[in-house]
Amino acid sequence: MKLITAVIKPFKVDDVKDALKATGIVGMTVGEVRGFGRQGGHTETYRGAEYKIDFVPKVQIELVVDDGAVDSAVDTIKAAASTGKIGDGKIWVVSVDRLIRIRTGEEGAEAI
Amino acid sequence: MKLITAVIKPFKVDDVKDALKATGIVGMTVGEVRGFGRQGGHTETYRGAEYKIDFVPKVQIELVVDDGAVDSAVDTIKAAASTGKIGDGKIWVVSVDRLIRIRTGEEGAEAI
Amino acid sequence: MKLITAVIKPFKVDDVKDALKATGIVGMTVGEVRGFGRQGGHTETYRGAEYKIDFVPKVQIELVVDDGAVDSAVDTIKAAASTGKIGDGKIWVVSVDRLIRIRTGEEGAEAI
Amino acid sequence: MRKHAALKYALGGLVGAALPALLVTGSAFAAEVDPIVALGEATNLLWVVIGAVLVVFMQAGFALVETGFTQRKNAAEVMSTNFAIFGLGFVGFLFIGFPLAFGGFSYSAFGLATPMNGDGLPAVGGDMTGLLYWGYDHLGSAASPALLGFFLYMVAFMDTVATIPTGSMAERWKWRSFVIWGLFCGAFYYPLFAAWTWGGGWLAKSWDTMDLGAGYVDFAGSGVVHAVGGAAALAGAIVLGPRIGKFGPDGKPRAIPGHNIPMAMLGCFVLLFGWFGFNAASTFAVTDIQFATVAANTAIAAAVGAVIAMYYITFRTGKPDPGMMVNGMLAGLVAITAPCAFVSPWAAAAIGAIAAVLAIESVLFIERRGVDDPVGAIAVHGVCGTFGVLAVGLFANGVYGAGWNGAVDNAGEAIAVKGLFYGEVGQLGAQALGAIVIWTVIFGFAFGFFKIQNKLTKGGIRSTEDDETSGLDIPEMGVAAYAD
Amino acid sequence: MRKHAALKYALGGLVGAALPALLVTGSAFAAEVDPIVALGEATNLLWVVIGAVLVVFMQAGFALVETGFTQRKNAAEVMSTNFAIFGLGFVGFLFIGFPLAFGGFSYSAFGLATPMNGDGLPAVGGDMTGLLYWGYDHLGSAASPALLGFFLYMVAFMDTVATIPTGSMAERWKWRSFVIWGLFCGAFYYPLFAAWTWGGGWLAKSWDTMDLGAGYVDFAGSGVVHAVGGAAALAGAIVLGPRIGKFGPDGKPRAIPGHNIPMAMLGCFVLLFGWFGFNAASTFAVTDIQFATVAANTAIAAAVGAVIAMYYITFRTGKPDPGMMVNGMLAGLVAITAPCAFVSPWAAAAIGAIAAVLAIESVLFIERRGVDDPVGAIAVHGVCGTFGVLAVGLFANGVYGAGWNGAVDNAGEAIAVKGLFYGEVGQLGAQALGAIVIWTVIFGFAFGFFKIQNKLTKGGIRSTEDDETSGLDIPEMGVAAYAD
Amino acid sequence: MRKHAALKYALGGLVGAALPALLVTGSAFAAEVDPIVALGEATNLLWVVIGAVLVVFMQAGFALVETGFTQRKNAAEVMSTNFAIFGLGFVGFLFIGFPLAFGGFSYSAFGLATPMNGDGLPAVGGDMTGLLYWGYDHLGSAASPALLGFFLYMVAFMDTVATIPTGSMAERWKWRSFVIWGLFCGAFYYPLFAAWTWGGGWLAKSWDTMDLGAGYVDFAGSGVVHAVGGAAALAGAIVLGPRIGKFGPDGKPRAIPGHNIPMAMLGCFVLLFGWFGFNAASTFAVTDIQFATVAANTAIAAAVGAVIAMYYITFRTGKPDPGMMVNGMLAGLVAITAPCAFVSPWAAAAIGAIAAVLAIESVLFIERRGVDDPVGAIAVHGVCGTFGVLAVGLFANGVYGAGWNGAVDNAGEAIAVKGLFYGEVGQLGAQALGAIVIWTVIFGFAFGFFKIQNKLTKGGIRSTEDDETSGLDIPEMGVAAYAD
Ligand SMILES: Nc1ncnc2c1ncn2[C@@H]1O[C@H](COP(=O)(O)OP(=O)(O)O)[C@@H](O)[C@H]1O
Ligand SMILES: Nc1ncnc2c1ncn2[C@@H]1O[C@H](COP(=O)(O)OP(=O)(O)O)[C@@H](O)[C@H]1O
Ligand SMILES: Nc1ncnc2c1ncn2[C@@H]1O[C@H](COP(=O)(O)OP(=O)(O)O)[C@@H](O)[C@H]1O
Repeated sequence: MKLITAVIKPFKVDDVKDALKATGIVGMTVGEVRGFGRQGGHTETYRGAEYKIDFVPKVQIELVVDDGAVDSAVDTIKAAASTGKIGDGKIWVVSVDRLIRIRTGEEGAEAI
Repeated sequence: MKLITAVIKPFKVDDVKDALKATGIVGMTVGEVRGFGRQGGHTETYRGAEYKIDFVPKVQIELVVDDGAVDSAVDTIKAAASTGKIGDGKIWVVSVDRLIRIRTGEEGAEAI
Repeated sequence: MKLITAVIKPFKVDDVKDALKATGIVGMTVGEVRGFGRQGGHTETYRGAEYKIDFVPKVQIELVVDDGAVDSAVDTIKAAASTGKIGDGKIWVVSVDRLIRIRTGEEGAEAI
Repeated sequence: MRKHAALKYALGGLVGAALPALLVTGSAFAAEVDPIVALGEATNLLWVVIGAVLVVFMQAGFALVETGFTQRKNAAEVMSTNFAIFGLGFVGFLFIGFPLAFGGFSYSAFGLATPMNGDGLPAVGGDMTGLLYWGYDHLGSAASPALLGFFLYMVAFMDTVATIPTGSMAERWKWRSFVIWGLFCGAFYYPLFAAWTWGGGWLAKSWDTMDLGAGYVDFAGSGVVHAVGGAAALAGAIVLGPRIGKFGPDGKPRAIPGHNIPMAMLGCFVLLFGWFGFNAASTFAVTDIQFATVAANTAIAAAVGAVIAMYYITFRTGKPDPGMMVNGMLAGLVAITAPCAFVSPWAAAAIGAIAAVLAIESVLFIERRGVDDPVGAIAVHGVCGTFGVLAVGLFANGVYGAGWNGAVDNAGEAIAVKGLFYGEVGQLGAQALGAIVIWTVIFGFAFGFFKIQNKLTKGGIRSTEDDETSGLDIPEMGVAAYAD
Repeated sequence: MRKHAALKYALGGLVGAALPALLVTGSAFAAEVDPIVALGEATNLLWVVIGAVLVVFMQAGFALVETGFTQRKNAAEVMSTNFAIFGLGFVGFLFIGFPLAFGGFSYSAFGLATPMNGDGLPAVGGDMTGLLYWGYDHLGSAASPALLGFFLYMVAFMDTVATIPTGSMAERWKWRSFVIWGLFCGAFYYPLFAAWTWGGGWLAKSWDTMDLGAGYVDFAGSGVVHAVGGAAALAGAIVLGPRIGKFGPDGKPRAIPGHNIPMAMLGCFVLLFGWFGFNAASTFAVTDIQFATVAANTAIAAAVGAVIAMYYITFRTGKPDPGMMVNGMLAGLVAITAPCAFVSPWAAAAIGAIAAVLAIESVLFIERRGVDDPVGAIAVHGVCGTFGVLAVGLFANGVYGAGWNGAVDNAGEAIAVKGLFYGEVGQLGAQALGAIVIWTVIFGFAFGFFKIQNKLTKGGIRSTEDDETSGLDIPEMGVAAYAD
Repeated sequence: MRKHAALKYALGGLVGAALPALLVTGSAFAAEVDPIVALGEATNLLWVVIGAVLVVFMQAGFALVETGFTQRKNAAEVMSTNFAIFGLGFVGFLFIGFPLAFGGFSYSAFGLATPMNGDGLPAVGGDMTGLLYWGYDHLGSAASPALLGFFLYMVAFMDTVATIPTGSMAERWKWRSFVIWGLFCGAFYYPLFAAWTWGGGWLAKSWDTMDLGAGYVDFAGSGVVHAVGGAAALAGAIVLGPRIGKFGPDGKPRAIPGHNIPMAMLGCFVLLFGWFGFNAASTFAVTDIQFATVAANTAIAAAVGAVIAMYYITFRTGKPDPGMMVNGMLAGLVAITAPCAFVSPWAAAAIGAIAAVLAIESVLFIERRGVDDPVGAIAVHGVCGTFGVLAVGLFANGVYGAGWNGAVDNAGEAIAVKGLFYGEVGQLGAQALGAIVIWTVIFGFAFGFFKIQNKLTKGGIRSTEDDETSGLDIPEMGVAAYAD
């Protein structure tokens, strides 16, 4: 089982969610984050003093999927989150040792 | 060492924290997230137009524990977070290569 | 490739970011979290009733780096985030199977 | 007698004692009216309208305080109850409560000697008339500006009563059940005690019937508005029971901090602002310059209340809890509302100080008794309102208000409003009587209402557990207070 | 004729019909002025100033409603447009719009029979004068307090118009383009229809020229302010087009929930509060005690509007949508603004109820037609403002306002303001004429302005796609509404 | 002389110049008082009370501006200082400051020729009396409504001074130290300069003693309130030092954006609203219709200030910084406060424009000098208040206010208030003298207070580093501004 983490542009969340849903993904968890990267890094002035805005708002999506579903999920996210402009974000994949559904105690693939 | 991530219902946070504390867990990190899953997915209308609420508020708990403590921690979370109703959430476990305490520089089990 | 997660004190974010930037790190993702640990855990009263503040505000930094860059990144974070006082936070490292840049589809080291 | 008679005495007269009290008879002044009297009446009416507008704005203050002191997950719902109550109570009062208390229907049942006529003034020697005739004149084309100005002021006071329970019952009250409370309060709940006191009913007459001072005296409503509202707040909170998680397994209360302290403090400032209309415009007349004394006393009680609350809660728990500072200022305001015209500034300061301590201790006491009041409405409005009623009987200095309620002694001399500290005990008796009636009859009225409604409502008037734990915003209102 | 003539009739007179109308001639009263008249005039002027202050405060209400109903990522920008518009419109009106509408320049083009003189009163038999001479007297040392009080009231009304489109055009309007609208509205857009109606122009005279009732009658501006503002709001929203994502690929509108519902509700309370100044102070006189009727009618329409909106939207979509409750109260307020002085309280209730339903249906209708109005400004101000204009022609009961616009019949008798339901059809004709003019000429004026501006502006007046999707706060204002 | 004498001149007179000034002698009018005079006095008193209420509401505005412009982690604490200061300053003023400045104790030390008597009016030929006798009459049953109305207005002004330093000293000031400032300001700090100017002290008399125009003239307090408050704000900010992180290692200031821009803008609207009470009600009389001119000038300066600030900051840094727009409007308001009654509307516009630029440049300058003022209080109140004081000496047109401070020339003719641009230089001298006194004596008084307090307080008056970095809310108030 793998944990896919995607950091994307906020206004793409619904598109990505709908696209994943269409491929049969039934669960994911998202959070508000701020991203530092090639995009961003401009200077603004507030009340006359300068400050750097290094972070831009991003949304982080985490979903645990079966090993076999990783590629399709990654591709789906890639397609749905892409605008072709700098700052579209990253996807990374990490191995998961165990997954448990709290309600039922089911483990592994059944728990997804 | 393992990183346990649990996505639970917000009003269960204190119960889970207290339960974990009771088992001797001394540290964890929590964040506000929104979950997409079997629960949720209803349609509301705002100013006459419809919108789907696919995400429900959840809290994500992350804690790094020694390999030996994983099972007890997972069981504790499962017990404390469960309401038996849909949307209770997930727990997943990932292997951690290193853990460092910033203050002292300690590594591994001492850093927990 | 490794995912480094650091939980630090909020007012240290800019220092850590600047320090990492200085070592050539070009991307990271940060989020607001609350930490439970040795620090914190005091009781306050609100409208005469007591409540425990177990969680203190923290910031979580996630960055994916090449295997070779892990040590320097960890040391940099450690140095920049440290105040020597309790609650400075943790750093943990997890192995990453894949990393993809959404915009270009690049994978692995190029995607960082 | 005060509130309704005020139209006769205040709008009509006082412009120079030598001038006869004349009626405002229409939208333009009749040529034969003395222009000074006409101008005085018009200016007095302006003050009533400005006062009413300030009191209407207090709705915003209540909304902010209650929403700020409750949880984020219910913020849209709590705000919306405070918003909707304005209209709900208003509609109940417009069509039922006002005619009942001040219209033709009321005068036997509620205490008016004579019904109001189309001019909004007690008709001299009016005949027996029904609700639908005289009672609804305020809706028709014969309604005079003076009557409508009076209505506006009264409706604003009623809405204050209606909104008090939305605080104590917040975060676990079904929207549909709340809606019925709003209509009920405007139509029946508020008008009852108002008629007995300001409507010239039996409590107002207790100077005559029971020999109690000048009868029940309540300048701007510590009792008529705040304690009455607080009684309903207590009744409702008992019927609903505490919020899930408010009391630990050990029965000890747990704090549930409000989600937006600055919002609550802003609300308190708005209330302070509006309260000047509530109290000072209750002279119903610019020509009764006591309004300036009232305004100063109001400010003094508020300021001292806030300061004493700060010191007292710091002494009690170690820190100047913003929630208690807000409650302290409101406590001072509530308590000074009845006595504001009758006491000296030093007494206003004392009343504010006592009220602040009383409010804090009451919050703690009520909570220890297992009643959950998220915003402290019972302590602030109920307890301090009752204290304010009694304070008239303690601190009134006798300088102002002789002949209140038309009270005269056997020699035909106007009876002064004088408290225990100035040597009279009768007034305190009248005030105590009023307080007892509020906490027996009126509280019973509210408690009965909520109990019966709870029985008749499918599933009761309390929100489902699911809605309460996840927050009422989405299930009740369809939208979260704060999107993303 | 009303608004400008008000200075003569209201400030000068009405203090007892027997007294001659005398002019306020300077900052101190001349010894020969009757002291009662002088005091009456001073009190009247106070009411105008208090009214103006309340209307100025409405800016805060608009700012809160619009910001609360839009997205977090644009909150600093939306708030800032509502903040800046106050000054921008003001400056345009101070230097151009006011002289144009009420100064020497206007009287032939805009309808004043005579220019205003330095005292702010139409000079009797004044000579032909130019913009730079009489027109700018309000800026010099000869400007009387009365003229400046009048200016203040007028500028506050103008700013209401200016701020309406910031709602319908929110979240996708370039700051630099918005700025020009503000100046344009104060200088030219608002003054035009105001001069035709309140300025004594051809619509005011339609009683004479077209035999239509008492001519176009609009007590406090359902038409002159709200419908005119709503027309601009529609024009601007069309020119900008809908926000990205507002309509799905299927063309169906999608909800974009506001980011702060309590903020919007607070704003609505602030508007309710200020509206009493808007409507009741439009008597321009305390001595015209109809202000009390106006205030009560205003409150009634607001309360009933909010309640009916709650029930109607629950009936329509299942839940008491806070957004629609707010719109319902505002709809009642907007609709009662024109008829508030001329109708009975029952009619005020009816107008509020109809307006609430109208607003909700209009929001849905406008959206279905592909126009994106984030806050419902077109429905509330445009549609309900128009309804308010017509409501005068339907519900006016003839009690108040005879001789409005100086209307007299052939016998020299003052013509009453009477609606269809009271047997007259002419007034409805005058009102319909006004409504048509707003939705043709005035809408065209606004549409032309935005179209031309869109052409002349590099890249158009709409924000870039990048700015819109990421939020306007950082790119336009340099700072996010909510740091961290 | 103005503020205290106002009671005699304004409340008593002006109702027709031919009528003798009569005193308000109690809560009802004595039969022998001319009813017109009585009505005029009552109406005047109403205006004072309404004005006071508006100024009290400004506390909410300051609270919102300061909290919005500071960080989220301190929001409950900053809001609470602004809340608590109202009561703290009030209590200090009620028991010490007011008797000191206007009571029997003051008249030799502070400048009153005679003490106030129980009626709140300077007793004619009163004897030497002590603080405890005449001085505390405002607390007893002999206190007249007029005295209490006057007290209310004065206390509201004092609180404005008290709250200004909570802005410049925000985010690093210990609660316990702040509390002492509040009491000190009400008791001693504010009364001093107030007595020297409005109390009829030596600065008011400088027309006589130093031949300077009509003496120091400050209509509503650009100097007495704002510059005096700004001086304390500067003193406090210096003693505290800058916030951690405000200046980079290179010494260059870094922006610390406010956590809630819409909140700050709402606060600015509230201030604008309240400012009409601050300025226009400073006529102390409805019968002095100059209040309308004052209100219009106030609005003009605010509007122009906001617009010019927008353009100027865009020119300076590229974007219309909301923080600077707010400061610009406030700058205009502060600067017009002294001259508002004496200048023409064109001058009000010019003053607003200059003040806006001055405020922006001052914010930048002060920051470059290493002083950290999170909200710009020093620039807005200190600098622009000083400019406002001088503006009287520049722009006063001589139309209004002849004989201010009782100033008469050798021929016994009232001396006009006339500025440099109208050919007089003496007035500018009086104003410059006042400004110098503020920035030497009064600044020194504040600086000394904070320095000594800092010495005497264990650990100093500055928060610990830990509290400051983690935010003051939990350690000081025990609760976060925004739970979850
Ligand atoms: N090495 C990294 N580790 C974690 N997150 C990263 C990393 N690099 C980039 N990100 C995240 O991805 C976002 C986009 O990256 P950026 O470099 O701006 O553009 P692009 O996605 O086009 O490469 C960043 O805002 C950040 O949130
Ligand atoms: N595959 C997944 N990956 C990550 N998070 C998930 C996944 N599935 C569910 N979740 C999280 O768990 C929460 C609960 O899941 P849900 O399907 O609603 O009910 P249940 O926990 O009863 O299975 C979701 O709201 C989401 O936050
Ligand atoms: N085992 C853990 N797993 C995850 N996060 C942890 C763990 N222990 C501590 N943390 C995080 O690190 C923060 C600091 O830990 P704490 O024990 O307070 O002090 P220190 O960093 O000095 O050891 C905590 O607030 C929490 O966010």
